[in-house]
Amino acid sequence: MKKYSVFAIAREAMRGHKGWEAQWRSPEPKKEYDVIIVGAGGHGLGTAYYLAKEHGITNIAVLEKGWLGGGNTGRNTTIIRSNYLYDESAGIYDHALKLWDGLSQDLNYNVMYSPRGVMMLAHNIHDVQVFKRHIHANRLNGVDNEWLTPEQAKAYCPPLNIAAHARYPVMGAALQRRGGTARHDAVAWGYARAASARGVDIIQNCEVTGIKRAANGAVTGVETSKGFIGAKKVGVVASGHSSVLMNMAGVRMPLESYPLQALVSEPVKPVVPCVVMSNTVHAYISQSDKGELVIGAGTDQYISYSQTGGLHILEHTLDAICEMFPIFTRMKMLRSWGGIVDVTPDRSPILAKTPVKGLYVNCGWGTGGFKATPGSADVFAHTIARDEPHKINAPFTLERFRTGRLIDEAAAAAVAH
Amino acid sequence: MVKGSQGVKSVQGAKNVQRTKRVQAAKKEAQTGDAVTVERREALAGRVFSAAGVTVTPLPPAERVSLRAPEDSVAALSRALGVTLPAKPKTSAAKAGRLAFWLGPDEWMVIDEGGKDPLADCARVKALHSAVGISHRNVAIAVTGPACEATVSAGCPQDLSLAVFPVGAVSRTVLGKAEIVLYRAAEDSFRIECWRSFSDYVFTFLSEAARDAAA
Amino acid sequence: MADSFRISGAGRFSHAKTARFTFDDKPYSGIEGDTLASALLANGVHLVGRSFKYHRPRGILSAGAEEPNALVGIHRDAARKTPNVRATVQELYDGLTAVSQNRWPSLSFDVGAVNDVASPFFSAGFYYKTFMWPKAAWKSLYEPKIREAAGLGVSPDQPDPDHYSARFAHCEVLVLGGGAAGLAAALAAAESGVRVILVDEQAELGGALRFESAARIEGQDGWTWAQGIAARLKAMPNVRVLTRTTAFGYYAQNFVGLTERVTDHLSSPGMDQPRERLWQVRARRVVLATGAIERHMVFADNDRPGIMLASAARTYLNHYGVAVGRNVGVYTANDSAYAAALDLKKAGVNVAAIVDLRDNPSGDLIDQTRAAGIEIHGGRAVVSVGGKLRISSMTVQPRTGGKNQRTIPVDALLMSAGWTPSVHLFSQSRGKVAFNEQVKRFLPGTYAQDCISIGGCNGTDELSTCMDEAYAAGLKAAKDAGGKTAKAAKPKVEADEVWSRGMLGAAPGAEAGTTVKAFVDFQNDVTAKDIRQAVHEGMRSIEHVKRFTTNGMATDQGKTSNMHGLAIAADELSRAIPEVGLTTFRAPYTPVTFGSIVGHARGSLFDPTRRTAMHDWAERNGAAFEDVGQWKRAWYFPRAGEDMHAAVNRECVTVRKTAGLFDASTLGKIEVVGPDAAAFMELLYTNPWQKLDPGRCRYGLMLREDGFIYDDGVVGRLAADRFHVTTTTGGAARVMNHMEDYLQTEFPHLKVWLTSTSEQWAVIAVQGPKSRDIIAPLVEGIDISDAAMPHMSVREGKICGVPTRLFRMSFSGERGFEVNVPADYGETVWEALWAEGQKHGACAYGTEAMHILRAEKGYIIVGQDTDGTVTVNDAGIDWAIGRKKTDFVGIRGMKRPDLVAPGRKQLVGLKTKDPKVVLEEGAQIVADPNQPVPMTMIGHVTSSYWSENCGRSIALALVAGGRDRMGETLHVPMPDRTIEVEVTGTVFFDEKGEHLNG
Amino acid sequence: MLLIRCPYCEEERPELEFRNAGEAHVARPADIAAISDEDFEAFFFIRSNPKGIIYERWRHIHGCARFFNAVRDTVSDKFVMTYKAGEPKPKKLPGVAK
Repeated sequence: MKKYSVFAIAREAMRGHKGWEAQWRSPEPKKEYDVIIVGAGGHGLGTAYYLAKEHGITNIAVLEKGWLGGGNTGRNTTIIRSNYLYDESAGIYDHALKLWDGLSQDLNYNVMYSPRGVMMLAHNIHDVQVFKRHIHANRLNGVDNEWLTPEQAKAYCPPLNIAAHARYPVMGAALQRRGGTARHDAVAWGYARAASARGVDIIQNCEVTGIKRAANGAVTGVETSKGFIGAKKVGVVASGHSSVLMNMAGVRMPLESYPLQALVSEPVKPVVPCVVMSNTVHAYISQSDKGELVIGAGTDQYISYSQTGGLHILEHTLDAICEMFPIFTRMKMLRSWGGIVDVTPDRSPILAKTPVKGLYVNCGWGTGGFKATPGSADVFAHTIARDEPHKINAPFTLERFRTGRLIDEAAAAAVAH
Repeated sequence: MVKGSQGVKSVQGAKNVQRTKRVQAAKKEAQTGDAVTVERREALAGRVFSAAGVTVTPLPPAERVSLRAPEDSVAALSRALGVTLPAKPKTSAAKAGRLAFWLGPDEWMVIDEGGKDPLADCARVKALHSAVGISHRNVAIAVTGPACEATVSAGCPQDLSLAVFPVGAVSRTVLGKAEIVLYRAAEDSFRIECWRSFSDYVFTFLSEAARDAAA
Repeated sequence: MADSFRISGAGRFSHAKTARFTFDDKPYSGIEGDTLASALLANGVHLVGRSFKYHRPRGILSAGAEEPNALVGIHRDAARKTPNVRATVQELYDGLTAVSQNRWPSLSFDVGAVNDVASPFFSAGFYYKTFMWPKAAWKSLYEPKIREAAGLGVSPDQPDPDHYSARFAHCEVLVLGGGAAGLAAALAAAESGVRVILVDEQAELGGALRFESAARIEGQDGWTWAQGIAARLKAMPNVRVLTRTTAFGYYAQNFVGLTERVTDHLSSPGMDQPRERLWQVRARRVVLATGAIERHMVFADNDRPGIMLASAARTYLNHYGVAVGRNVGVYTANDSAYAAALDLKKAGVNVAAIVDLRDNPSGDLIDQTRAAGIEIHGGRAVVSVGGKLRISSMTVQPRTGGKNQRTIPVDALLMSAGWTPSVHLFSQSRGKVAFNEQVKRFLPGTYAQDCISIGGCNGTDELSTCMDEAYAAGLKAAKDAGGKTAKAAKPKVEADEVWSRGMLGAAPGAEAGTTVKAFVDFQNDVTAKDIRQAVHEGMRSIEHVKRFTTNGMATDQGKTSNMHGLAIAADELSRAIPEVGLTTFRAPYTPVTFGSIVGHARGSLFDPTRRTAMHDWAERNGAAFEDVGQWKRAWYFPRAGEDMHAAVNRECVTVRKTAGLFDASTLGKIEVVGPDAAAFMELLYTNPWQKLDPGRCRYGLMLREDGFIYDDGVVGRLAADRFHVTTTTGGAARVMNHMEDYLQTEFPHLKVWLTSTSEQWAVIAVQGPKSRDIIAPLVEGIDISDAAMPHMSVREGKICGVPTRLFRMSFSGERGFEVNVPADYGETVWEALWAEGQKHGACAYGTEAMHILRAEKGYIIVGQDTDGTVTVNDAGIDWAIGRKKTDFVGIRGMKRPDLVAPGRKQLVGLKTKDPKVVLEEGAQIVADPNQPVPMTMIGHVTSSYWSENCGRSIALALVAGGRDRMGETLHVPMPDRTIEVEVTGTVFFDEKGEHLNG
Repeated sequence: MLLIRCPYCEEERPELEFRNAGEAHVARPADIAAISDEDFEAFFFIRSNPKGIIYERWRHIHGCARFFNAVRDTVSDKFVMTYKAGEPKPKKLPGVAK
């Protein structure tokens, strides 16, 4: 792998950029691998990368139905934060946050991790109580998260409307300064390039159509649109399609897949300096390096694999955005799109071994998986390599839905009274 | 049966004669006791919005019953109420100041604008049913004029054309972010029922919509 | 100089009606009917913008919505500044103010243009490869600089004074596009009697007939015919014609979003007019007549101001009467540019030369051109141009190369590489496009919805064929949607314009191996070279190419660039175009304002506000309010000189000393009626109900099926078959839904019905030792003595002469009543009670005092002391479970292993060692305050208050194994100190409960 | 916004009037108090989440307020049919190839 740097760019500038090599190889699949990862999003590619880097396993194929990074990795609003309430969640998201903070250098690929701060608005007393609970728990967990008054929130994000007469006035905010955004494509491409350089085969346009098991039940490989590919270990990292894939191995999942929409505005000069989220009015917003306002909408209410959703979902989101930022009504929506998010009953992910020997699953990230990408990939690689979970992902089992040991962040926050 | 229906008729007749304004009705209700009486304060009192081609006005208070009943009880209830409870979705029946809206397969809203008590009428029926008074739960708003359809269409996603939503049609639906019951009283007039606490939202929404329908 | 490019006798607008405007503070004059672009061109202005990355000077490329270059800010006033407006779409009005964007200090001298010189460094995706060292510099230096440079226009900085509106509409046939095809289809459908909506983004209907001067239909020139049909359609009662309206999104089941620009073209809009109106249309059939968009030629420096699409130049001439230059060149691979040249020539503009990539262009149009004396250079390419801020010449050479170059002076260059069908909306409808090898176009293939494509967007070139296709489609759509047979005759086309196909990809001179800047995507500064580089770096999917280069991601959404980019990538990959694939077409078709989508939902209409019947009284009496869901609830009632703390303390003390009035109307209420009412209650609540006597009340606890606490409230049994159920304020709607769900789908055999009565009853809580004295004079027909009406009972009777459901109950621990009266009487009954209360020194109290009073008694608030992960046992209210019951919702879930495991968090009381210290709600609790971070947290504070009645702070908390820790000292580490607390029971005041009857 | 035929209102109505209520034909066990942890997990948490034909529940919450069942293709979001609550899972689906 030829190193990227300003010098490399200068060198290539002199010769018309003809010296760049392909960022990743595009090989045909071998007959067998040590590990197959199904799904070439950030989590899957990252898993392959960490398997190679941390565990010395390089005979890996990452199989992708479409183009790498084309699922939720390339469709999300790239918010990164770790100020979760429960120890289990804070553990995994903060592990990710620590990895974000050196990822560009580690991958030699600028993923543009931009810790501009994530500010979550409180609009009523219940919000205040919930956010304070988070802030205290975060502090004792070593996770930064601080309380801002409305005036401080406005100082941090000047276009924010904190008028007391607003329909839902801002009563304060929780700010995680290390939170921010990253460039989604770069994450997929950076992992792909680095994994490929370590020998990982990334096979695009290769749809998995079956998961093969031996008489003893253990995984032997996968059927694909490019034929059978053998492997004793298969990791499914397929977000919205996790149920479909796990069903191929006879494992029924506690998952439902919903459309999640997002949109960007036309690019304008810098105006929103951080990420602003509001659970009460249901919207979040940041501004990309290119100048587009990046706005996340809610999920549609029904299960769908269509990657499209209803206009009324965008309406609700923009209602809220224009309530928080009344200056934006003249801004224009440039592009909207949808992803498929797989949601568990407790809205926490599943990163675990499964009842099937050699089959591992990393799914259920719902609407918030991007932020966890490096952390999730790292501990999932550990789980596959050692055939046992890392202590960080040990709580995120499939069994918790039998025992009731849920990690229900939403239940801890969303119950109004 | 014949006796029963005659009885109902005569009651109606008697009360039709003494149809009174709402204030009087309230006073009458209040006068039955000996203690102090208090006045009734309506949620949208005094509000009215007019634009070219459409007027948005609160309607006077009315007696309302949320009526639930299995099919077997419908005939008896219809007799007691003096209006045939409609069986067909999205339809209503009207008779002598009384409206019966089909809201669901076993649900009707009965409205009496004549100062009579449909809840008491139901109470006389032995057949299985649930009648709950909701006179004060709801507020009614009239949207009247040639631009009424355009006004309501600002927030209601149903097809409100006369062919699809004819005079007499009624449906629970949404207006903006609120639930309403929408009744077409005439070609150029809708009656909108909503709950009291957000009637200001519904009225304001209709006013804004009326302004646009006229623009 | 003014209007010097206006051609007298050309164009369709009167020159008499002038409109003054400014561009970058310089005054100009145009005429009514102009767009900003045509008015600028009429004044000889071509330089209007700067590109995104290289800040290259840019002119006007098009005459429509596909414009990538001519984006300006329109400033109506200080609060009405709109960035990124297409000058080609913005209609001129008198007094318009436009400013250029993305330049400093001025449009003609832009410092940012240094990027153009340094462009070899700024190749596609360069930012992924650098700015990584030193690490900290990304945040502090590189990123801020990149951000400053990026962006186009400037966001508005004041709230928008304009308003926006919305409308749902329904029709049998929705025709999108009002060109010749759309008009014919709409006419056919309309004559069938069905409801038709015809939509076009332009101010006038006619589409390409704006410039197609040769078309003749029904004995008229095409444009005149179109205006006649438009007038006819507008007069039909079953037709709605929406102009200045863009169909931006095609959603499931023929649901189409339209945005209508109502006032942006007006000099002084009326106050009642919305700026824009959103139409959400549900159509039985959709006819797509969205036309085609001309492509530019991809050659070196093809972005210089003065270089534009041939059809645009023709539009400016034929429609606006504006010549885009005095000495124009033409560069084409396609016949349609010839028609433009001919029109210009006829209007007296010199056409310097036509450069045609095709070796031997032939046909009528070419013959006519030749006959008009225009030089045609077949088999040749434009390989470079002169001029920076405006094209001054073009250099031509044989397309196969060689030295035989010739430079021809021009002041404008028209180009045409052919036409791309606008399949955007078809694709959004989830239809699958298919690549037609013969014509090298993506055309509608497999349909996913009830729609049909006609005319240009269907790849139909000839006007007469268009008309046949359109008319038949309109008829069929109407018939399929239930219409009759049409009466009107099909319009007859007498003269056509026929164009051949053109080319895709880079032109000679910009092919692989060259280093020229031949732009594919103008706005995002993506060149042919960038696309090849992306392929070279391993980007094999067109989606990767798009994302890596940003081709097609600018505000024009790739309308002119996508096909070129695809062809160049395919060529570089040596693969066929369909194998490389087409990027997804995403809504919106053109950018749509947030305001348009938001519509009425701003300010008070953003979300309904719910107010109780007593709201106005509270407001008049100085209450502060808090938002609880959609409700406004009185929070506390400060008197003169009181802060919140003082007011709340007074309220709490007054209630326990004498009495207080509290508005409890927001609690949910459900009337459960029917012979099986009690059986139903047994299933939905943990408590037993069968033996509760009519007239008595019980605290009801509701679980979800998974065993966690869902809701609670006092339930009164009014009769054997009638319960009056109350829920939490926030829980009202979901509890109703939860109950209906079980009733309708799991227990449909039960004869019981549910009716929401939350808003039927206004509820006035009268709490305190004097409560009975206060209500006594006003109540009639109810014996309210302790003997006749003990704690937890309900009676029906009258108060103040109006009907009441009177509950004897307490959420304060004091003797208490809750007076339910029909809502319209709520305020007047409150006033009567208030007057009585004044005699006893009672106060009005708000939610804050209510919370404190109940916490003093250890009563939980579901949603505050429980959070969706708390079991009945955790909350310490096992007594609420009917022990003999064999079924209720949650009975199984609550017994799952983790829910009965030891060590769960349990609700306890906390007393700070220092009674003056009030804990913060949400604060975390640890056993060992000296442990390092991350600490083991064993619980958190759920409720915490200063209790004036107890003379100390009190708190409730969920603590692991809490009930086994009574008396234990725990610690609450705060940022500045650690607070010591003692674990106690949850009742802080009147532990024996004597006040209930005191 | 979908258009959904309510089997009680006998008419197609806009999605805004409806609320999705999850997978259909997941009956609450009659002897729920006695079932195993595994059975409870299967009943309460495990969902088929199909890519293709789904049997799901909707409530016409802002209409007739009835719960009912629908058959829909989760790839195209097209409804195959709707039917009343309590009616059995249809054996044949109109217009759907096996």
